[in-house]
Amino acid sequence: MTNPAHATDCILRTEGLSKEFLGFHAVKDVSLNIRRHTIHALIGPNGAGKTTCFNLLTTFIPASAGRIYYNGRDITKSDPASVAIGGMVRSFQISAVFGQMSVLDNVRVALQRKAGGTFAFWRSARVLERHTGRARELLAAVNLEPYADLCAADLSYGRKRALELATTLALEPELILLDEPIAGLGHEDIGPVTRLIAQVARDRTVLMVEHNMKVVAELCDRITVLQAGEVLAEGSYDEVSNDARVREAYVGGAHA
Amino acid sequence: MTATSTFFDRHRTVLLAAGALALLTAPFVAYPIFLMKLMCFALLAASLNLMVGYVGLLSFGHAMFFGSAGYATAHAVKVWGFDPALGVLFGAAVAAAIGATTGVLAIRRAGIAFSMITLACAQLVYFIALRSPFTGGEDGIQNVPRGKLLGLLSLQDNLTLYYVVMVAVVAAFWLIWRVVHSPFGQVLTAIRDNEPRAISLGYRVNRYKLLAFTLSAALAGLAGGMKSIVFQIATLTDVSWVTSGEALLMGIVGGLQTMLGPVVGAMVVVTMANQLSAFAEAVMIVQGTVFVLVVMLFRRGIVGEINAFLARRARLGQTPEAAAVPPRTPRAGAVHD
Amino acid sequence: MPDTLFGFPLAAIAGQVLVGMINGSLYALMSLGLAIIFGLLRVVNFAHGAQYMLGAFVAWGLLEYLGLNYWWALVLAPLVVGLSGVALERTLLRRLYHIDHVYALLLTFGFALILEGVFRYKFGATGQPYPNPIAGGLDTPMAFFPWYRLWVIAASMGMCILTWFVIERTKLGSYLRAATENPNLVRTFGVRVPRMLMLTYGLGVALAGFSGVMAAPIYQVNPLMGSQLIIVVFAVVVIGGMGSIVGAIVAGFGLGVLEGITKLVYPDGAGMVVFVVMLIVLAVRPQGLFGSLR
Amino acid sequence: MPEQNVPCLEVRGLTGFYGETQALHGIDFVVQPGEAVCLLGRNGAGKTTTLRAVVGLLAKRRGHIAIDGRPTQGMAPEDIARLGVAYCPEERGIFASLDVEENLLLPPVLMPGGMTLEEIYTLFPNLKLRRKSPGTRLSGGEQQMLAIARILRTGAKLLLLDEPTEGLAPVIIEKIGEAIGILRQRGFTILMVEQNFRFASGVGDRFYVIEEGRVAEHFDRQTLATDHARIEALLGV
Amino acid sequence: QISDDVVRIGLMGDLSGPYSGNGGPGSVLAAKMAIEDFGGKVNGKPVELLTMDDQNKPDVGLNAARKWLEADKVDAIVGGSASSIALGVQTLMKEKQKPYLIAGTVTSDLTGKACSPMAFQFLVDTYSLPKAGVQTLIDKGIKTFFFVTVDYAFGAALQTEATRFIEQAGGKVVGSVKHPLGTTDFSSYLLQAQSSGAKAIVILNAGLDLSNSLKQAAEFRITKGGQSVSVFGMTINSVAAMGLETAQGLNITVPFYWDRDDASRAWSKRFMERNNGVVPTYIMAGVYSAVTHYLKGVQAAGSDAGPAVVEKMKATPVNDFMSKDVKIREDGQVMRPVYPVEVKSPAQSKGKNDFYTVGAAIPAEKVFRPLSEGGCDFVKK
Ligand SMILES: Nc1ncnc2c1ncn2[C@@H]1O[C@H](COP(=O)(O)OP(=O)(O)OP(=O)(O)O)[C@@H](O)[C@H]1O
Ligand SMILES: Nc1ncnc2c1ncn2[C@@H]1O[C@H](COP(=O)(O)OP(=O)(O)OP(=O)(O)O)[C@@H](O)[C@H]1O
Ligand SMILES: [Mg+2]
Ligand SMILES: [Mg+2]
Repeated sequence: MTNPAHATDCILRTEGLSKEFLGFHAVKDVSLNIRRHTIHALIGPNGAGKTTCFNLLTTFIPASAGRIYYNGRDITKSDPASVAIGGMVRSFQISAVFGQMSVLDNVRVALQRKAGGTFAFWRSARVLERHTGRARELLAAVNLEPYADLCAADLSYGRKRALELATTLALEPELILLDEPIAGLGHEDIGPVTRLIAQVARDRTVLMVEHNMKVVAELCDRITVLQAGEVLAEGSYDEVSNDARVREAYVGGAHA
Repeated sequence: MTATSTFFDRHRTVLLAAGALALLTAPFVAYPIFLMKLMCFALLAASLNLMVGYVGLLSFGHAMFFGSAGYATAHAVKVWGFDPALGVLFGAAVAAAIGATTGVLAIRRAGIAFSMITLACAQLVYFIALRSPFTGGEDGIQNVPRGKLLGLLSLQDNLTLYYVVMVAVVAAFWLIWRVVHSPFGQVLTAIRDNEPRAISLGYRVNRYKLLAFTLSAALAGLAGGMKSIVFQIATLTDVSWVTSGEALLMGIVGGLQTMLGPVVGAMVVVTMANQLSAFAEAVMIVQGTVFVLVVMLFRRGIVGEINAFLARRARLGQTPEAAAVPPRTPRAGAVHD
Repeated sequence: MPDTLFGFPLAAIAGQVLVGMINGSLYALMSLGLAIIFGLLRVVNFAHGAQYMLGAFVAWGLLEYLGLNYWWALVLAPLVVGLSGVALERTLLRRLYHIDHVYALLLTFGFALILEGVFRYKFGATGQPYPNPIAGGLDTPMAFFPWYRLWVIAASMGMCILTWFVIERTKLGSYLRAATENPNLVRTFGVRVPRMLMLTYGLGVALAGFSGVMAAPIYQVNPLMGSQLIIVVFAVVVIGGMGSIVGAIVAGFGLGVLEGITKLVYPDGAGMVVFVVMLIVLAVRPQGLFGSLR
Repeated sequence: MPEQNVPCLEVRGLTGFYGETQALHGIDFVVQPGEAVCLLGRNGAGKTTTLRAVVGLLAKRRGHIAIDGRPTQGMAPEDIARLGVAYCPEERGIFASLDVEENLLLPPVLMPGGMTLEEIYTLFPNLKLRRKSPGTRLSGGEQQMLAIARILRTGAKLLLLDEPTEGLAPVIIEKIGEAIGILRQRGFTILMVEQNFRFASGVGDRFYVIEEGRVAEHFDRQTLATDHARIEALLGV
Repeated sequence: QISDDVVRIGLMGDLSGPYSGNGGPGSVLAAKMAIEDFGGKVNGKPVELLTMDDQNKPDVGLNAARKWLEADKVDAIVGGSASSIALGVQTLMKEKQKPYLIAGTVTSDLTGKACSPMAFQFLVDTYSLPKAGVQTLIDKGIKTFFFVTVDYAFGAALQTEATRFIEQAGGKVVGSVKHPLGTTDFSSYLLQAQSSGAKAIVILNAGLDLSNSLKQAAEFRITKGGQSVSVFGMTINSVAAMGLETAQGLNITVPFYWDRDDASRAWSKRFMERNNGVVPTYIMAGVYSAVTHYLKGVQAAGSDAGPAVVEKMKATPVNDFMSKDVKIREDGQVMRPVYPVEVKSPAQSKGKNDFYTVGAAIPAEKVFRPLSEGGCDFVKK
């Protein structure tokens, strides 16, 4: 917090972030500035390095070069759990739920992390009851309330995605990283989930990867376009979508 | 909650009372030493079950905790003149220390690699036990005195010792039950299910696994320490991989992820070994057959199958809508008794 | 030429290396079979030791009851053992592929117990002699190298190379690897996965039978011969990298020699050395020397 | 060659179960040779389950399924595949232990007429670039391409695609659309599940809407044009 | 007065492990025959035989023995267990005042440091075996020795005693190597023995280990440089297992050989008929002898109370097909003669079980440890 500008303005900043896999540059010299209380989209063709970027930002994989500053603090060498505890939480592109636990417990386990006392092996699990109310609220927000007592593994694909979103929100993160939150959802759910994201973003920051341009247009304040690991363009939806290079590399003719 | 838990809830008091009665009267029906052996192995199997069933890590080296605690207790009691209770606690502490040390190495890996690391560590402990002067090599530490509990109660009498061991084992089982049904247990389940997701929620998973492993080691050590007092001997058998395998067999036969499973499993395996003890090859053939049968037919183990049966029956008895609830119930609710 | 090295007689060292190579041959052959079965079926085949023992007993039985000599046994015993493996796979093992791999491990463990128990019951534990098919040896000033042992080393190496070729250099290999990850999906491609897995298991098990025949003239043919070997062989497979064929071969020979030398330098540590190596390898390179991380 | 009036795929009264839960409650539809048919519906409606039943992956299935007039009741997945069916699953099913090219070459060629490796690489240049990389190291979208590309080689005449455009960039979706066009020209039949209605309406000839394990609605491209408003309302687009 | 109206004899040994060929199921048969030959009853009360496989594990054996005594009311135990087990059982039997009949366990501590008034050593021990063995080798002019020893109380005891005898006779032990029980590959150890240059390579193990080591010694031509390979104690099943080709020429001492005289032959024939034609080892014969003598003791005492039976047993000379008026010493040692034998070559052997050429009996006093040297505490000096 030495620099007040970071605290108020930029929640996440990277400098020259790069990742190389055995000579293949998945992410090359990416500098991002994510402003607080905005929804920022990371788009780009498949294989552009978006998910890799997420993995780097949450330190799931170590960067080959470059720095990451979160709230002005250098977290490049941190570990994923600490990053999450620090308030930056991600969702996964390929859906990730606790399949053997009930839908409700999936959310509660996240709430519990926030509340602490998770090493208490001598206490009764009944202490978790206090999270039930909040958990049901979150489930209701993603239309999963009726399935609260099902095993998460038995949900259909789209509902798993919704559950993952609810779990992520449970942690009330300062910064949420969403990897394709809309993918796999039915149309009827796209609207509510989009609204949900808009709603949660009101008092926090969202960085999301999404291929659904309609959703991106509706939600995002700012867009960074990646191509072949490098930043191709950055700006508002209108700026970016009118960029010829972006059209050629990503949007394609039909969406012009 | 689930149908089965209602069954157990309904009959909880009755079942607990029946269990208590059985424990109290058992030594008048059966040979107390046999019962104590059974309890020690049940505890060993339960400690292993904590790792396999609830953390999802298959330890193939639990004998190293069981056996080394046996040696530690025997040595402390026989050579240093420790009180038996203190000796057993010392044994459990030694096991916990070994657990914490090997755990640091092992928990970084999952799956088969974890099993193999624990096996390798156990083999090393075995060779150390074989070579160290204080363990008595192939002879073991024999003639361990049973002594007086807290300097007051002589444990020479099998019956007295039985009740002491019983209290300790029941307490240990209560602890395991508590761990499984604690916030900590809930986190373990989550980690077992999907580790990257647990990390991304901010759980430092290795610490949870290490704590679970150490707890499990300490409990196995408790069992091993008591066994050496009961039998007045600590030997290589208890550190050998065969014991690790038997502990696993007990868990599987009884049913992993159930509280009573290890008890029933220990009962079956120990009784079987006792009945057939005159011929080792018969033990092998029968044990092998049990393995095959359980794996092929009763994969959930005896207790697990009974639970599933009760669940099915309970569901059939309900209204059609309720019966349509999917059979796969969430795991956290599937743990009974 | 000095006749000692680091204070140990050269003759002894040469002898130990040879002996190590022979043990290594058996380790390599056994771990090769295990690696194939694990690598392709994801089954930890605990019955491998018992199947090795079965190979030796079949060889012995062929001689005792039918008068068929070693060379016949070398062909017939692996076949018999392989078929028994196929039968096991068809009737029991295949029902376990879709569930946690630990169940397959337990099944094979149980099967091993039964097999060993039955042979102990039938033949006792003392063991049966099997005559050396190639008497004599290479008499060098350093040591006497029995022909038969040299043959074991050569034959094992040949067998290892042949197997490696079949698995790694044919299309079959990639089918098998894919089928272990998602057998159902591979079936929807029209590949006869069940039959393929069955033959793979048969092949892996036949290798154990082959090792058994190789070992019969060296050790007594006895019901316990497999269980003594199996734990070490597991360690070898882990060191080489679970499922890695090259790893199994290299680690097999390597550890055999290392163990032989340890027996000379520090006999007490010989039983431990493999496990120490295993711990070091796993700590530094968890996937094993030649294994790949998934 | 199948006779003209025999449907490529016929499904009548299909029910299916996961354990004791019923997921399909009687599905009926037909796919004629050379058609592109699209299954629509909400999450959890049973679309994936239907495809899995067709390829034989759903163990507990009842009812009539016939491919080129041949009932597949009780057949193993590999035998169904040999009738000329290929399946691209929703979760992609890329093999981690094989590299990209091995993944591509894995499914055996069932019949002549499939795409060549060259054609596939021209369609999806990303795959060519990463061809020696382990399959699951690809990005999500690349894995999706690989999963589709993989079955184009086999020459199977009936392609089952489960949400083929999920996670793909708009440009690639366009390419997939093109590819489907090419395939249809070559006489392939396509049955797909799609959430992206926009895409589906561009490539499909006929549409079935699945709801709670039953076919709730059926319309074709003409209706789509004439009755646009009603259908959009129906699907909640 | 027979306690609870049955005389229960427990037989314990390795019934399935590497030593099971030495005694094992054969011993069970021998014990059964002894009881049958005695009429199945003593003083009108039935005799019951219990068996237990100790699996060579002290905990298994000791637990079983404790259970026999505490829960199953066993009156005497016949034991052929490994030394570590036997020593524990001996302590237990002393405590519970029940006769312990040793046939097959060889540690000499059983009649020495750890002696018990309730125990009997019916056969040879780790004193007598090397005593005879070393003497034979020294007589041949051999001065340097190397031991390949099983890493077990039994091996250690043999080696200690043998070393003592060698040094007393002016010989020298140039080295030794220990191997774990149940080793399959002995070639490493044998090559070390060979390169030590010792004139005699002495293999101190038993059962399966012994057959394996001798086989491999032959295979590697360990003796090509003029060294010799010897063993001190060997039961006849090992000879059968490794074959005469390998075993020929070995000199050992045994307390019994099936083909030695008519009485032995007659009993052995009966035994073989019921044992798939497999010859009895001296341990099996010893078990028969022990059980028979015990039953005679019970009969004479008119009771199965331990001390009374022991008193009668020690007072009566042992008489059966393998023993002729053999006395039992105060410390429990049965003072039977032993016989030096040489293993025949395949050419010399006339039949399937024709293994040994038997030499003249050596009187007990020449091989067993003198009473004064044993250090047994209850023996009157
Ligand atoms: N493995 C399973 N075990 C139990 N129930 C399942 C399983 N897979 C799916 N289901 C259930 O079957 C029903 C149909 O699921 P299906 O996957 O076919 O839906 P879908 O239409 O493909 O949905 P989506 O668009 O989300 O992929 C759902 O209610 C789902 O919860
Ligand atoms: N662990 C890895 N090893 C090797 N290559 C990798 C690895 N992870 C990612 N890559 C490669 O890096 C590139 C970027 O992958 P990434 O997953 O970040 O793409 P993406 O932008 O998220 O694409 P999509 O929209 O398809 O999800 C891809 O070409 C991929 O093949
Ligand atoms: Mg991605
Ligand atoms: Mg679906």
